[in-house]
Amino acid sequence: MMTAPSPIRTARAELESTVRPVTDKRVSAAEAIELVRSGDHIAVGGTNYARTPMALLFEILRQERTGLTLSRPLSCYEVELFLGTGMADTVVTSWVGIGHGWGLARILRHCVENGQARFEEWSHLGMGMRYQAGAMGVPFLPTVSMLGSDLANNTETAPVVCPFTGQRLLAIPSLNPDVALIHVHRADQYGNAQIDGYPLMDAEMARASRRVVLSAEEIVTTEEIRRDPGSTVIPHFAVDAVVEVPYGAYPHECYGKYEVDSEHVDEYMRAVRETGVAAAREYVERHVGKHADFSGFLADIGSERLRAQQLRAQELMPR
Amino acid sequence: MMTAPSPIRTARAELESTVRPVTDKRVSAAEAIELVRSGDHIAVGGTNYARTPMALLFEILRQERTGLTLSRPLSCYEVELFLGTGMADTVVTSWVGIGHGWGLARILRHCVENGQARFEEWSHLGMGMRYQAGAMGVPFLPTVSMLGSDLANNTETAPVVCPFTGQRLLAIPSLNPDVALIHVHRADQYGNAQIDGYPLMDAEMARASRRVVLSAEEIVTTEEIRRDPGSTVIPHFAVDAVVEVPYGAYPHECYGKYEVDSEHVDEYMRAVRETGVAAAREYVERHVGKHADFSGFLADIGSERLRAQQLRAQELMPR
Amino acid sequence: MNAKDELMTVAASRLLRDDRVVFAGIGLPLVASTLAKRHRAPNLTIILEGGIIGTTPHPGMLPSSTNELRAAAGAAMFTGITDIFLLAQRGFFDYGFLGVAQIDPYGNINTSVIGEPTRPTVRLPGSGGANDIISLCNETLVVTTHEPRRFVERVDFVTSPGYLTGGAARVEAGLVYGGPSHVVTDLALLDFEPTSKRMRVRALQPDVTLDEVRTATGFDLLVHDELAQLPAPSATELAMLRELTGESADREPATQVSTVSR
Amino acid sequence: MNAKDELMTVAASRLLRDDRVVFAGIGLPLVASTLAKRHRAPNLTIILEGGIIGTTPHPGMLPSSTNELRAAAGAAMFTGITDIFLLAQRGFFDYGFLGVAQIDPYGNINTSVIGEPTRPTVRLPGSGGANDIISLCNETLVVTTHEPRRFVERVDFVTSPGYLTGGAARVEAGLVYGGPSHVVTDLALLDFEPTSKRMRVRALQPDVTLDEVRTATGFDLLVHDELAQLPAPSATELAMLRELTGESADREPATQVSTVSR
Repeated sequence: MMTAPSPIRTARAELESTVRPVTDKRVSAAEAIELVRSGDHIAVGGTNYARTPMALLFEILRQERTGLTLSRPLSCYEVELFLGTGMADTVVTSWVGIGHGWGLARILRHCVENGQARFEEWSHLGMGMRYQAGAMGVPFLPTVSMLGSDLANNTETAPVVCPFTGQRLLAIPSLNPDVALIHVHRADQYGNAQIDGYPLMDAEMARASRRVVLSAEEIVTTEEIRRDPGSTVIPHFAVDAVVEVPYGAYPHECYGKYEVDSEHVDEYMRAVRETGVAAAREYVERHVGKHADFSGFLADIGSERLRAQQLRAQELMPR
Repeated sequence: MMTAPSPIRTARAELESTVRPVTDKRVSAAEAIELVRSGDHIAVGGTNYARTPMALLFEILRQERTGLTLSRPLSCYEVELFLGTGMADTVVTSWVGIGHGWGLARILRHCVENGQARFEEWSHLGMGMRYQAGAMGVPFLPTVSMLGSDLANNTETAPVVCPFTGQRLLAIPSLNPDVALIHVHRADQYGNAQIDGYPLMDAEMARASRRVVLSAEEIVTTEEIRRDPGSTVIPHFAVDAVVEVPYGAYPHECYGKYEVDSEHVDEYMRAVRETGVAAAREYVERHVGKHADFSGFLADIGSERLRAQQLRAQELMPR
Repeated sequence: MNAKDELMTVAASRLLRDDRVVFAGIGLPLVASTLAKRHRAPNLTIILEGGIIGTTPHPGMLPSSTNELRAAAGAAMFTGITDIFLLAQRGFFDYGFLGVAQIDPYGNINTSVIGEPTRPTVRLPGSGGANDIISLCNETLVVTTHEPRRFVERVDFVTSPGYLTGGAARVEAGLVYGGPSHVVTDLALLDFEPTSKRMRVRALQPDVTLDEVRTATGFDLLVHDELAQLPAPSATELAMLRELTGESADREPATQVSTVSR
Repeated sequence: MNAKDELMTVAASRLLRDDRVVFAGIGLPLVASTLAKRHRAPNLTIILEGGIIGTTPHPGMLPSSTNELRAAAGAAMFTGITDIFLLAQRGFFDYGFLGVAQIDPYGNINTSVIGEPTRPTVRLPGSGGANDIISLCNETLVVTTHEPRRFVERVDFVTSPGYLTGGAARVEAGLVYGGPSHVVTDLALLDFEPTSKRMRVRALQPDVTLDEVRTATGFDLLVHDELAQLPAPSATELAMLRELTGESADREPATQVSTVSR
């Protein structure tokens, strides 16, 4: 019955044959992205415009990988930058867009409608079950979701019957991405990482993936991590590299740190309406290629604007 | 193929047919325990001597229910009080004892070896999968654990094959207890509850169960809950009653609040060595029956000793 | 919001009873839920799939996404996205609340593709949590403008299953929970006939005729024996709604490039 | 700790390599792991099934339970109990570390019942996480005093599966990960012959003969071709161990009723 190599078994075999020494894992984004290879399946942390690992994604765009697959619970315009430049040809997700009022993702439409890219569509919980099965070390998890729908008919799912109750369920296969890119609020040099606010699917994604790169708003001492172990959601032994990048999710939001820069997103959407797919390449040229690293992009945005987004986030925090 | 009514389906049907109004759910322990009926399966929160809902358990012992089943990840001497008094006849757990250096649970031994009680033994993860399936709304979850063992041969488990990889796994059935008793650090009047420290299996237990009673070290305002929504682990719509009981897990520990009173446990173990099963009845008479409520028990312990246990806990906290 | 959206939002908000839990999508569903909570159902708990329990958006600062700081306002609990859907699967959520691109007579919804799935004419945004919401919540409310291109005999793709081919088909497919209970449009309130599970006109919006509803629908509609009339939005409802969406009572249009004002 | 326990603890601690992750039970396994971390493997990460990652117990304040304040000392992360085992199932934990009541030639362990399961002669505490640890960790170390009543031809109950009936039986049962790699006793270090998966004497503790090991074992033992000798605990190891357990170097016995000193 075993046909292809089992993703969960090969992912485990890789873990077993690897030692992740407890050493200083801090590197630059450029060095970290050496862990991302052309053809990889990349799990992109955060969801929609929250906690997107933008500094790490920009670095991939700078180094130019090809044949990438990007997966994410809900995808935002970051995926269009990869599709529009031809670096990615597959997106595995439940949704692509920006949000209420922003309209359809035109570059995604263009690429999929012209057969240049594949949109492998799961339900949102379907994506969650895939990462969670991968994180739990089981090849599948059962759910009621997606049953009877064309989502199930167009993905690798299978009926499964509960041996105790006879209930019909849908088996969702594990997803064990080649690499996960996760943006967190703070991490120590070993990769123990803490996330504030809504945790989304990042912890499951990290544990499911074969290689894990973190970017962090702040690197803190292990003593500080130990002061609040209940906030740690990714343990050091699941992490390969840590990159310190304040504003590392910008122009997307980071809970409590800065709000999404909707004007920046508006500009992108306006450009797409005007120049179509070319807008993705122009965006990458202007915001990525022009700069040596992410700090150049942030300098372009300007400290005043960054500070304003920070203040807006602080105003929105519970008190 | 459907034989008995499916626990997950009946538990869901009960939820669907019930409205839990968002009202003040604060009651006394005596009132809350009206939700516990003879013959019930009770999920006991916390594990071993951590965050045991002792005030609620004492109240059941005071009101005297019969034919109870108690389930817990790791069980401590609380289960012996129910077995020794004949109020419970079944324990569903992975382990019964106190801890390293305290020896075997003699009353449990007596009752099981004499056929007066049944010990349904699952692995620790097996218990976790049972509550988690119950909380997730699925009738089973697959795992590698328990395969090939006599634990699997003596429980309701079944082989299941992954439809994608052919991997052999063990299906663990959901557990949806009649009632969960959970001790938390703080809750608001509606039942939004926060737990500090190691979360154990309490959140899953609460969500899996048909009725949920919380005891809390402290009742706080909803505004205070909203100040730190990331710490809330049980939502109000999963809760039926909330009881404010400072030291509500005593003589067991509550993370950051008080350490386990090991001298109290020593006394109990010494009494069991001396008088056997009678020690359970004597313990209940002395610590439960003699008092009108849990505050009488705490008064007996004495504020000086309570304060000392609190200081020991504070000393052990990370700083 | 235009007048049609206001009409739908108010009608939808009235379907939500107090003390219940609603799993709301962003946009009109969240606005209707928040209006209900501020008006007649103060103990309504609003869930967003970003992992937010008990959101209470600030008037004039509605979120555009299920997971952003504005969506988190007033929340009592944060949890993982997967966990939110598992709470739905367990049965904690009384209402789901969805929009549509296409809907068919059995309440099947398409928000994925127009045309062929692998090479579509129009690639839409996708399910997001919509498939899960209609599969897992105790009942699901659907809200959409009433147009023939939306109310189609057969959806191109079943993103979010209603009653599939009708009758017992939904349950036989393993979808043993919930299903669409009402469709709220600018023309009518519709439900599903209990046996056939076909869409049925239950009530008309003010000044709308049954013929107008039929003309705007791309398939044959059943009609309830006791066809009712929906009351118009009250002045209070409209005032509260406009405060919520940040529009003044005399409804000046937004001037920004983005339809989202921040 | 008595001299036998010290001998076993030191021998076990030497098996743990640096930079690895060990899932330790309370008692001797935790002491051996902590000794290793303090002595030769400073980057060893110790996991306790109470949901504690990176515990670093204070000398003289060892926990008696996997989930208590003393067990949480120095932890970098707390998570749920179920989640801890799922991390093991994913493959993050290099070593499991268990004690036993009975063990058989194939490393099957009993900590459940002596006699018949439903009406046992002796009801033992049960699996706890032991079944999961040996089923899920990359390899599992077993530690026990060497007595015929513990080393039995057939365990009364397989709480924690070793190689079942030997050969490929473990893998055929679906237990495709790990298994017992070493058994550390006060008399010897044992492993499992690669093909038959039967227990094999790998090395002898100081001043112990192979005959003594055989006499203390209730089944026939294989012997490794290159039978080795374990070095005695060093003065440093013993001093560190006694500091850890809170005993003075000259080893005064505990006087309290409880064997746990708090």
